[in-house]
Amino acid sequence: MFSRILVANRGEIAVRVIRACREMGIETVAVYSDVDRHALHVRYADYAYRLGPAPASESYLNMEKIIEVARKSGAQAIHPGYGFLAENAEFAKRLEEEGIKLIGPSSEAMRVMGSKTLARQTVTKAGVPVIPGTLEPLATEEEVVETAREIGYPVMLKAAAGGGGKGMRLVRDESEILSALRMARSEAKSSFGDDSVYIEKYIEKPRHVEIQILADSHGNVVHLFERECSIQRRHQKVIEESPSPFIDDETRKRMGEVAVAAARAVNYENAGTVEFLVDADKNFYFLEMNTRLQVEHPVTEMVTGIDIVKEQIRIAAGEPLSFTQEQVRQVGHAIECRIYAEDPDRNFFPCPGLIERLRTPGGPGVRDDSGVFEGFEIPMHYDPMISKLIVWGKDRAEAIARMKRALSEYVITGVKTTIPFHIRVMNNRHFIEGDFDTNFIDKVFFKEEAERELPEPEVAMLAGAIERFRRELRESLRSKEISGEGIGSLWKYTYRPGFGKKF
Amino acid sequence: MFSRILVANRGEIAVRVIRACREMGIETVAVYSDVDRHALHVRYADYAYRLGPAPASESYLNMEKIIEVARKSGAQAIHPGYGFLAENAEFAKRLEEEGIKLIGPSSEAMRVMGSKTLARQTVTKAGVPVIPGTLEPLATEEEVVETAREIGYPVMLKAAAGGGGKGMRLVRDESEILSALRMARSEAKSSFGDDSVYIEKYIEKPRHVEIQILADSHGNVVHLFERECSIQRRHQKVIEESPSPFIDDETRKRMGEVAVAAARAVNYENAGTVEFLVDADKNFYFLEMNTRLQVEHPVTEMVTGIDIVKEQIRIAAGEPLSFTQEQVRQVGHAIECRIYAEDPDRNFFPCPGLIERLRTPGGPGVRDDSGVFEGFEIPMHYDPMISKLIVWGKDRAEAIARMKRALSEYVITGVKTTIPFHIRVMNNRHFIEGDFDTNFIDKVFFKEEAERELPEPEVAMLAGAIERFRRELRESLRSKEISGEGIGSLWKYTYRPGFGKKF
Amino acid sequence: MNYYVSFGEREELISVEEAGVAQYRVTLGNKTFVVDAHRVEENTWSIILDGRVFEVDLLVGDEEISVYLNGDLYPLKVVNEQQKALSRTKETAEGGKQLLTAPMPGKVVKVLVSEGEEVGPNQGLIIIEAMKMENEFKSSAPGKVKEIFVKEGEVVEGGDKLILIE
Amino acid sequence: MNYYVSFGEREELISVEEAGVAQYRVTLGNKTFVVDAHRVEENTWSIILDGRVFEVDLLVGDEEISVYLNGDLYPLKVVNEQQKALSRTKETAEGGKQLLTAPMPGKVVKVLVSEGEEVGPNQGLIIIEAMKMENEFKSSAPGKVKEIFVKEGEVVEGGDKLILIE
Repeated sequence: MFSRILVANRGEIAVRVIRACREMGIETVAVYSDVDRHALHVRYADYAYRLGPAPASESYLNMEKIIEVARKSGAQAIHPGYGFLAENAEFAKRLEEEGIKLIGPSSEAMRVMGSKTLARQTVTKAGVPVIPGTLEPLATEEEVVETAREIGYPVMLKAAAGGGGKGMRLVRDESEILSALRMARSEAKSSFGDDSVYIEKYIEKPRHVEIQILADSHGNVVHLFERECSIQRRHQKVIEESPSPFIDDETRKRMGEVAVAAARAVNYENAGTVEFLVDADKNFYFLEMNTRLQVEHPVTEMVTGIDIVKEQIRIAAGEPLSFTQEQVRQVGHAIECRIYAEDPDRNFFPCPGLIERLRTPGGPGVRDDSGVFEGFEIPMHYDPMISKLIVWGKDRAEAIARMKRALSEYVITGVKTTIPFHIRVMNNRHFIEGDFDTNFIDKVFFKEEAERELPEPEVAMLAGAIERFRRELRESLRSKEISGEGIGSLWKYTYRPGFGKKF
Repeated sequence: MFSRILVANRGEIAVRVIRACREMGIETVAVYSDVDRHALHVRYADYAYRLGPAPASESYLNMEKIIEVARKSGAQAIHPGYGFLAENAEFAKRLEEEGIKLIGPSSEAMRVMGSKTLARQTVTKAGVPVIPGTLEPLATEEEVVETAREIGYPVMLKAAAGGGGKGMRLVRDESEILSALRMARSEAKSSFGDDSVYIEKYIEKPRHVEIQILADSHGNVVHLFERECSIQRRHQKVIEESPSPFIDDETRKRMGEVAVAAARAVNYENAGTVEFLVDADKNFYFLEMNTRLQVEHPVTEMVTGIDIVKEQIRIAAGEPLSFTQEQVRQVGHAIECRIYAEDPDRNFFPCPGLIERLRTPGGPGVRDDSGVFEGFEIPMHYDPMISKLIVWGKDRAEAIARMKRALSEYVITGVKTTIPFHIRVMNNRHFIEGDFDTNFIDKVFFKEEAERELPEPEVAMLAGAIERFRRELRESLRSKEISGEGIGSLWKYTYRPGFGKKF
Repeated sequence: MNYYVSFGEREELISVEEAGVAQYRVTLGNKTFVVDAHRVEENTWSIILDGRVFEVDLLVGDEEISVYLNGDLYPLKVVNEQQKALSRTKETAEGGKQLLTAPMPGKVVKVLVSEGEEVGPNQGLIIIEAMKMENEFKSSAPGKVKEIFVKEGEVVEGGDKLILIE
Repeated sequence: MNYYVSFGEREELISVEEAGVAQYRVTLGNKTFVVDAHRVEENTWSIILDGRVFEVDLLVGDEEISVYLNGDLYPLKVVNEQQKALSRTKETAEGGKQLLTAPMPGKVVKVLVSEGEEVGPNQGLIIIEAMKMENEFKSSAPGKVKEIFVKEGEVVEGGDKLILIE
C-alpha cells in the first residue's frame, strides 16, 4: 500500500479523496493555486505545495509542476479526481514514464476512451450497442450537412474531445445546422483546444443511465449497478440517483454485462463509468466511458456500501478486489443533488462569491460532500460547484422525503445557489413518479413551474411588510440616537443579550 | 397513522423526532421556553407554541401546559424524547386519561421500570439476573450502614428515582458512607424531587452494555442487539458503540433473550433499553430499563438500518413491526461521540454560551445529530449537550479512523467542547484495543494523558510567536494610521480581497 | 405604518404596528394577525402565525424584497405611502423599456443586434462568456434597439448596462 | 522581534520577522524556518512548514495563548523582551499563591474550609452547583487558606474570586 498520495485536484473531490486516505492511514499531499490557499483541501491534507496563479492552465493543469511536487514530497501515487487532468492521456503517460502510479486506468485505455470515435469503434467490436452516427470528426460544413441528412434529423453535434455538455448542440432542422456547427466548434476550441466535431442521431425522450465499474489489475471486473442521471440542465447532470426508477432488473443485468464488456475491451483498470442513453423502449446505447471517478459516485456508495475511492486506491496498489459480482447488492435508494453557486431563477447563471453563512443539514441518512466553509470565497476561475448533498432511504419515496427535509435545512448565503431549485424538483409530480427524461428540466419542469401558483403569498407579503416596518423603525431610532434623543430605547429591539453580536 | 404529533422536548432530540415526522409526512408541533424561541426545533416544526419561562419546571416539565397545547393544536400523539417528561409515569397516565397517545410505553410499565426496586423485583421473577443489593429504598442512616456491611464494600448508593449518574455515589469504605449518603440524597432531591436512595454491590471493572428492544401492540418483541456504553465520565455515557468489542456472539444472544423477557414482564410497548453491567467473565446483571428513546440510539440505527424513531411512531399508531427478529442484522460498526459544551481540561465543567462558529464534518459514513446552529446561545438552564457525532465503518478500525477524521473536521468556537477529549480517546491504545470498563476515563485515560508527551510543541510555539508578532504589528500599524502615517499600508496585511470581511 | 406590497399582479395595503417584543399586529384586507417574527440569522426570519411556523430568507433591496419560503421565491415590491404617491406620478413616463444588464462579470463574445434594429420577442441579443460557459441573452418583448453600451471582446462587471431596447 | 515562549518547563527564545505575504522567517534555537501562516478563520490558522500542514486554533489572552492542535492543548506563555525583563523583577515577590476563581456562573453549595485553615494537596475546598451538577474544587498544592471571598448560597459569576490559598 502507498504511504503517501498526491491529490491533483481541488474542491469537494480533493476533500473526498483526502478523507479516504486519512481513514486508510495514508498521508496526503495537496496542491493549490494562489486563490485556494485557504481551501479545505489544503487544510485537511498532511502536506501542501503551491502550484501557481489562479488560472487552471498555470496551476491544476500544469503537469510538470505537479510531477515535480510529487517527486519533492515523496508521493508514490497521484489521485486526479475528476476534471482537470483526470482524463488526460498525456498526463497518464508522463506518470507512467516517471514511475508514479496514477490512481486510474492506463494511458492507453484513457486515449482510446477519450476519443469518442475511437471509443465507439472499440466497444462496437466488443458487441456494445452504439447510437447511429459518424465515428470520425467531420471536416467540412458540406460533410456535416450531408451526414445529418443521411442519419435523419434531429441530430446532435458534439465536440470530439468534449464532455460536460460543452461544445454540444442539438439540431432539429437543416436550416439551423451551420450556425450550430459554428457555435459548437467555437466552444470546443475554447474549452478543449480542439474544434473537432462529430454528429449522431438524436434520441427522443432519452434517459441517461450509467454503470459504475471497478476493475483490478488481476483481471477482475465488476459493476456496481446503475445510476440514473437524466435530471440535467444545459446537458449537465444536477440530480442523480440509484437505482434508476425506470430500469427493470433484466435491463439492469444486461447493461451491467455490456459495461463490463466495454471495460474489458480496453483492459480497463480502476474505477470507470460506462454511460448509456436509454430510449422509451429500454433499448440502451453506449454514449461514452468516463475513465475516472465520477462526481455522482456517492449514490452508488450509499446503496452498495462500497467506498469507491478506497477501492480505487487498493486497486492502484495492486490489491485484488475484495468482493465478487455476486456479493454486490443494491440496498435502498440514494439521491444526490449538486449544489452550485448559480442562480436557478436566471437560467443557472454562475454566482461565485463569498459564502457568508453556511448551515449543513444533518440527521439520519444524510451525507454532505463539500469543499467549502463559511468565509470561503468561491473563486470564479473554476467550476461553481459548492457541494453535493446525498441521502439514503429504504426506498425512493423515503429518499425523496429525506432529500426535501435535508434541502430545507441547508442554508448558504452570500451567493445564490441551486438549493431552491432542488426543492422544487423534489416537489414535482413527474419527478416523484419517476416520469422524466434528459429534457425534463428544460422542457417540462420550468414550464410547469411558471404555471404553478405559489402556496403562501400572504405569508411572504406579511414578512416583507414587517421587514420594512422594522427597518424604518431602526432607522428612525438611530437618527434619534444620533440627535441625542431616546438613547437606550434601542434595547427594546434587540431580543436577546449576546445574540445581536453578529447582526 | 397520526397526522400531527407534538414533540415535548428541545435540543437535538426534538430535532431528531421532527426530522422523522417530516420524512413520514406527519406535521409536528414544537413547544418552547422563552430562551428557545430561536432554537432549531422551533424553526424546523410546522407549528410552535410557547410554554413559559426558561426553568424546566415552568416549561418543558409543565404537564398541564403541554396537554393544553396538544389539545389546541390538534396533535393526536406526543413524543417525549428523553429526559424531561419522558419517563414520568404520571404524565403518561394523564395522557391516557386525555386520550392523547404517548409515543412510549404504558404508564404502568413506566411506573414499574421507573422504580429501580420494583423493576428489580419484576424482572427477577422473569428470570433476569440482577446485581446483589437492596430492592427497597433505605430509610435511616443505620440501615444504610448495616446493609452495606452485609453486601460487602465496595457498594454503590443510587437515587431510587434517578438516572444519568445524578444522585449516585461509590463508597469503598465505611468511613465515607455517611457523607456520601448526604451528597446522594441532596442531589437526588434537587434533581428528581425525591431523596430515596438504595444500595447495591459495586462490580469491579464493569462494562455497561445495553440492549435496544422494540415491542409493538400486537405482542411482538424484538431486540436490535447491544450498545457498548462503558466510556463514561462522572457515570455519564460520552462514547457509545455497536457492536461491543467485548461481547461474544453467545453472550449477545443470551443478553438479547433476557432483554426481551424483561420487556415482556411488563407488557412493554414501543422502544426501550435494557441496561446491563457485564463483569470481566461476561456475566451480566440487569441494571435498569429505560422506558424511552435513548440518547445513543443512532449507533443501533447505523448498524441495523432501522430508523428507531419512525418505528416508535408506527408502533404508537398501532402498526405491527414490519420485520422479525431473524431479519435484524448488525452490519459494520458504529460509534457515537457526544459533543458537550464542557471543558474537558477542567474536569468537564459546563460551558454554556454563544456558538460563534460552527463547522460540521461531512463525507461518507458521518452523521451529525445536532440541536444548534451558529449564533445560537446554549442556555444554562438545560443539559449542555451540543450534538452527537455518529460514524459508521465496515469494521471497528474503520469506524475509529473515520471518527478521528470527522472530529478533526468539527469546529465549534465560542464555547469549550469535548471534541479535543474525544480525539484523544480515539488515539488511546486501550480504547483502540477495546480494553476498557466504565472506570476507564477517570482511572486510566486521564492518568495516561497526564504522562503523554505532546507531539508538536515546536509547531505550537512557533504559532504562538507568530500570532503575537502579527498582533503587535497590527497594533503598531493601527496607531500609525490613527496618527496619520502609513494609511493604506494595512492592505499588505490583508491577504485576500473580500476575505478580511469577518475578521 | 401602511405599506403597499405587490407580488406579481397582486397589490395589498398592509398595515403594521408593534404588539410586543418581536410581535406585530398586521392587517391585510379585512384580516388582522398577530405575527411573532424573530430575526434568527442575518437574513433569516422565523415567523409564527396562528401557531404555524415559517422560516423565510429575505434578500432586501430598497423597495424590492426577495422572499424565499420553502424553496419558492416571492419577489415583492414594498413601498410606504409617500413612495407610493411619488411613483404614481412617475408611472406614466416610463413603460415599455427593457434595459439589459450583466448579471455577473464576464466577457462580451458577440453582439447579435445593432442599434436601430427591430427585434422580436425572445430574440438573441448578446452572448457573454462567464466561467467558461457562453450564455445568450434574449429580448423579453419586441422593440427597437435604442443603445448598445458594450463592444465585442469587452470585459464587463456585474450590473453593467449592455443593451437598451425601447 | 524576539519572544520568550514557554510551554510547561520549556522556554525558548523565538525570533520572528516577515518574509512575504503571510510568510514569516522564524528562528528557534539554531533552526530557522520559513513558515507560511494564514489566518483562515477567526481563531484558526493554517500553517505550512516544510510542506507539512498544521491547523491550529488559538485562544489568545494577553500573555497566555492556548494552542489547540490535533485535539491536544498546548498552553503557552508568550512575552516580548520588555515584558520578560519586567517579569524578572516581579518573580521573587509572588510564588506559592493559589487563587481559585469560578470557571462559570453557579451557586456556592458548601465551603469546605475556613480562613486560616491548613490544607493538603488535592483537598476539597468548595462545592459549586452549575447546570444541576455539583462540582467540588480542590487545592492543587498544600497551603493555608488566606481569604474566602464567598458565602454558602451565594450566586457567583464566571471569573469571581472564590478562595485564596498561600
